[in-house]
Amino acid sequence: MSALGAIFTRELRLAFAGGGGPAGPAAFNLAALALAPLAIGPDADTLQAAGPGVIAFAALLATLQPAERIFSEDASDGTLELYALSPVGLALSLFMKTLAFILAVFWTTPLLAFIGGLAYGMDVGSAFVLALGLAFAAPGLAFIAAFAGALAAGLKRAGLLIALIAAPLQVPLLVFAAGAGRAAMDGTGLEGPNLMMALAGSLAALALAPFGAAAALKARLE
Amino acid sequence: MSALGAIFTRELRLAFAGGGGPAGPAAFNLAALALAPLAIGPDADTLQAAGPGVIAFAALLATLQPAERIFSEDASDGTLELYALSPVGLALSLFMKTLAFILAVFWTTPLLAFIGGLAYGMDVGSAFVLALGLAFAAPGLAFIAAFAGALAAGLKRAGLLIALIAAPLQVPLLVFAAGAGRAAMDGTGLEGPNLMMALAGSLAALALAPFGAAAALKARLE
Amino acid sequence: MWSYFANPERFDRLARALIPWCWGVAAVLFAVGLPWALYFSPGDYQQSDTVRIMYVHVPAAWLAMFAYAGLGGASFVYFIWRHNLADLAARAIAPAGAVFAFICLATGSLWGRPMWGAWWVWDARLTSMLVLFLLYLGYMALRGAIEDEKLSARAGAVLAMAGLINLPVIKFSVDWWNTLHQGASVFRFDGPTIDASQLWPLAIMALGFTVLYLALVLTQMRAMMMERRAEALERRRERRLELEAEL
Amino acid sequence: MLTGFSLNVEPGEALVLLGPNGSGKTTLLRAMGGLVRPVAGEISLDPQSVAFLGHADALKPSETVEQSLAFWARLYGGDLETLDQVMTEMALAHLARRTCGTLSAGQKRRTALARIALSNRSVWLLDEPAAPLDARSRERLARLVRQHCAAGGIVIAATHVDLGWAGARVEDLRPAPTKTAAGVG
Amino acid sequence: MLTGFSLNVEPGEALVLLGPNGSGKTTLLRAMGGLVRPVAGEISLDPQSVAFLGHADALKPSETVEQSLAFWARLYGGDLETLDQVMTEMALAHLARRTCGTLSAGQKRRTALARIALSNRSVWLLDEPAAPLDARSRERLARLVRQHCAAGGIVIAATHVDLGWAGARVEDLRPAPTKTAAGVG
Ligand code: HEM
Ligand SMILES: Nc1ncnc2c1ncn2[C@@H]1O[C@H](COP(=O)(O)OP(=O)(O)OP(=O)(O)O)[C@@H](O)[C@H]1O
Ligand SMILES: Nc1ncnc2c1ncn2[C@@H]1O[C@H](COP(=O)(O)OP(=O)(O)OP(=O)(O)O)[C@@H](O)[C@H]1O
Ligand SMILES: [Mg+2]
Ligand SMILES: [Mg+2]
Repeated sequence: MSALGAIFTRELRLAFAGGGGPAGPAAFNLAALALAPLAIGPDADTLQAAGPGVIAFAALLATLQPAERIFSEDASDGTLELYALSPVGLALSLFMKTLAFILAVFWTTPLLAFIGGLAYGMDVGSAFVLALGLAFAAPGLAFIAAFAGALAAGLKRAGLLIALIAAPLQVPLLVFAAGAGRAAMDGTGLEGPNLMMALAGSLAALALAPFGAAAALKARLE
Repeated sequence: MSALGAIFTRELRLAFAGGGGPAGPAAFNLAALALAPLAIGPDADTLQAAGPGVIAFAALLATLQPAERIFSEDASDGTLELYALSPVGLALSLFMKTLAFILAVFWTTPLLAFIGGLAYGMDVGSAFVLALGLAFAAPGLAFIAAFAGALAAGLKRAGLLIALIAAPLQVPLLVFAAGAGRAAMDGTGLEGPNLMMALAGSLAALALAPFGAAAALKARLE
Repeated sequence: MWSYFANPERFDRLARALIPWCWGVAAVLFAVGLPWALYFSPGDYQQSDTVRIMYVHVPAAWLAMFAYAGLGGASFVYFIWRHNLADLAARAIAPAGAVFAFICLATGSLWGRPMWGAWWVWDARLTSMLVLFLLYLGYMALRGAIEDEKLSARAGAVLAMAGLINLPVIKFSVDWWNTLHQGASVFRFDGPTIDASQLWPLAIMALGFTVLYLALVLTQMRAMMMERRAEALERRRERRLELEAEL
Repeated sequence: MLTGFSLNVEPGEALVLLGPNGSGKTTLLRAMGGLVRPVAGEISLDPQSVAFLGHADALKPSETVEQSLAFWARLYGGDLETLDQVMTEMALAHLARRTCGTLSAGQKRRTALARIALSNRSVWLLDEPAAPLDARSRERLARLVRQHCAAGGIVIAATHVDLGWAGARVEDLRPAPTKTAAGVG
Repeated sequence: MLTGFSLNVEPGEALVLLGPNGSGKTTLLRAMGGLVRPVAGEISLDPQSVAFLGHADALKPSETVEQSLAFWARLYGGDLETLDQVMTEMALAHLARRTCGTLSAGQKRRTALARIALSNRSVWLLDEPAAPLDARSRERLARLVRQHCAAGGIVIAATHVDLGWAGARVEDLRPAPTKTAAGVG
């Protein structure tokens, strides 16, 4: 097994063993989906109209929650130094780590979006489009959250900093994912472009965020 | 100055110096308010109908964010032991600490609710009622979050645990605060009872949560 | 050129010379521009006197965006060349930019009430300005949260540059978002074609805001430099006391 | 963990706990402070007479050395008049206005020890008090302990390094297969 | 912080850094590992030849001792064949399947040292390697260091406790008012 593979499998194992895998964020996502109607009120039309937005918003919030932990532990327990001095280097190590983390933790997001869509009164087709949109957007959202997590690693109130830093950067992905679901629901025929844009945004985040994260953490080491 | 006063002023100082006072949660609250319409879409009617709910929900989320930090730092750096062995004892120390923290951090919540209400298209009167509802509910929401924070202090994924523990307990406060705003907006005349219930719930949380938190942290020490 | 001004001494001399001028020129420009804009310029035939908000609102909007470009640029310079002055500039620019963004939001919302009957509309332009304001807040929060100065500078630079990349993206995506929803009551601003009688005061106000911005940033930078020097003195005092304790 | 152990400490006594890694020193000290319940056995020591120093220093990065010491002294009913004197004794006077986040490992430990000295408590429980300290600071600690014992106090410290406490009783913990009963009075 | 300092270490040499608290040992070690940029001066040492042990042990509470050691050995290109042998040398064999979160302070440090021994790097930078170790574990560490130096490796350690490394060079850091230039080769 290559060094990259070793990092990947180890971080996968740590994400499941130490953090419980997808259980935490999924539960948070579910809680957000359950609370929102209580806040918004029981009116069915309002709920349906707000549905795709609320679901995409809940998914975004769920990516913010674990972001604090991704790197702050490594920063405080000295693991970061070990990765930085390893032959693989910091940037690649963190890329593999983040990839493993996201795979372990966020594979439930589209599932929850589909179920949530049905619960909020969307038809099966639109709920599926929404779920697809979030399947495309979730990795990007999570990578941006990880970037913010790298910037805030080990700081006080890291959770808040992360939200504040990541939210503006996540806006486009949020807009497109929710837009795809809403377009399908309203029959405007614009779900295709929205899905494409979500995918493109996600790929861009995937390509750029690890370097940002590595730069931020390297700054911390120096 | 009494010992209790000393704890209060110290924790106030720490909340402002180390954590930036209300800046973090306020910014988070603002970000949540700004992102939700991006997800929900620009339709003015939907936004207005969902407004009070989204605003109360954003306030709730803002109380969850710092909850993790309230005690986990004290747990890991040994401060908890010192408070436990002090003449004041753990429960009272934590009560003062939480009070100081909430005062330092959450005084902006009603302000943001008012501004948010206007931004979501509520009239000035209803926005004011909503802000009043959150002024009543916020201390209770924050105390419940602090209790959850105590239970999760120092654990992995504490943020998620907190959300899961606190969210169900916070539901009544959320419903009444949002309900007051919605009642004022819809002219149902039910804002009075809703406000009273929010206040009552908040006071109950204020009376009960500190003991729960102290018990949880004491269990952790042993 | 960078290394020429990167010398703190030289910059300090330059700044000390410039700062009074900046404040003075800004004061003169406002003394001319404000009465002209708020009193002497004609009201609009559609918007009557509310149009006067424009003379504050539009320059503030421009400067908020201009300042973010400055923040990103200074951060880039710091990140590549590690000139401390660039970091100082970035730290000084952020609050100024945030204030301009806030002024733009506040005046826009005051203007929106009479014009659209709502304090706020979730329109592309407004939302992107709000996101810009959030970027400023995030930057300042991050800087404030990191105690170590060098660390804070580097992390802040990374964030500011990331936000820079995202700035046009926000614009585009929000355009997308708008055009996607025909059903929405999207506000269309077919504003008054600007007439010379309005253009002049607007130009003067914009210039005034720009010079004010310069004055704010330079003053702030000098203040921070002096703070740094005071800290260095404190360190030296500490060392002396420590050596004395050793003896 | 720790079994077959009985301990009786008299006022004025300093006790050094030795023992190999994993022999249960940390666990014992925490039990004596009432911070963990002993698995078996009993501990007769009022937690209100204890000043405890664990592995962690309990310093807040944003607080200055002086602020931190003054706060804990006030909370524990210590004598604020002696603050300056204790800071000088622990060579902290020149760091009084530094925030704790910027201190080196040994400087942090010295601050934590000054807090103990200002606590006005009779029983000091110290877990590895000297590990990051240099020779001079260890002397300072030894002087502090000597003064405390001379005033009738009790000091119990777990350590692997030589503390250089003349006259201290040494207790070596080694696992043995009987019941725990630690009493301090 | 640290000024007027020049250092040259030959292969096969063990160097012990002494110096009062706050004299800059931690800072110097981190600079040698390329983990901080020196304020002034230069360091000629390839980070890819360094194995670093800081104040923290870099252990994950949920990982077992064996999993952790195996992972880092693989990442650093160490010899997995010697894993069992190194664990025995550091008295970790009986803890191999314990999760790191349940270890005592000294047991954690031993695990971190075993990781260094398995790293296949020639320069070992150790910050306070022995503070929480008991006497036997210190001997084990000294043996490890002796073997490494005999094989042409370099060991640089900052410490306040006596490491008992026979034949090691000792360098005392004390502030002096000139420029830094540390070269290791
Ligand atoms: C809170 C609400 C508002 C915000 C955040 C806002 C934001 C902005 C921004 C960012 C610009 C600069 C655009 C650019 O130069 O590219 C701008 C320009 C402008 N705004 Fe607003 N605006 C708001 C409300 C209004 C209202 C209510 C009006 C009038 C009905 C208005 C009229 C204008 C005009 C005339 C310009 C100049 C356009 C030009 O460059 O030709 N704004 N605003
Ligand atoms: N949660 C746990 N589960 C299982 N064993 C534990 C747990 N916590 C501690 N131990 C074990 O209990 C024993 C005593 O631990 P303790 O920390 O008290 O030792 P110590 O004497 O302080 O050692 P050191 O000198 O290394 O600090 C050790 O063998 C340790 O591995
Ligand atoms: N962020 C900082 N700001 C100001 N001074 C600092 C900062 N970090 C460290 N120092 C100071 O730099 C000096 C060197 O610190 P360093 O941690 O390298 O010392 P050390 O030799 O490792 O000490 P110890 O033996 O106590 O671990 C100390 O005086 C410390 O207070
Ligand atoms: Mg121990
Ligand atoms: Mg050190």
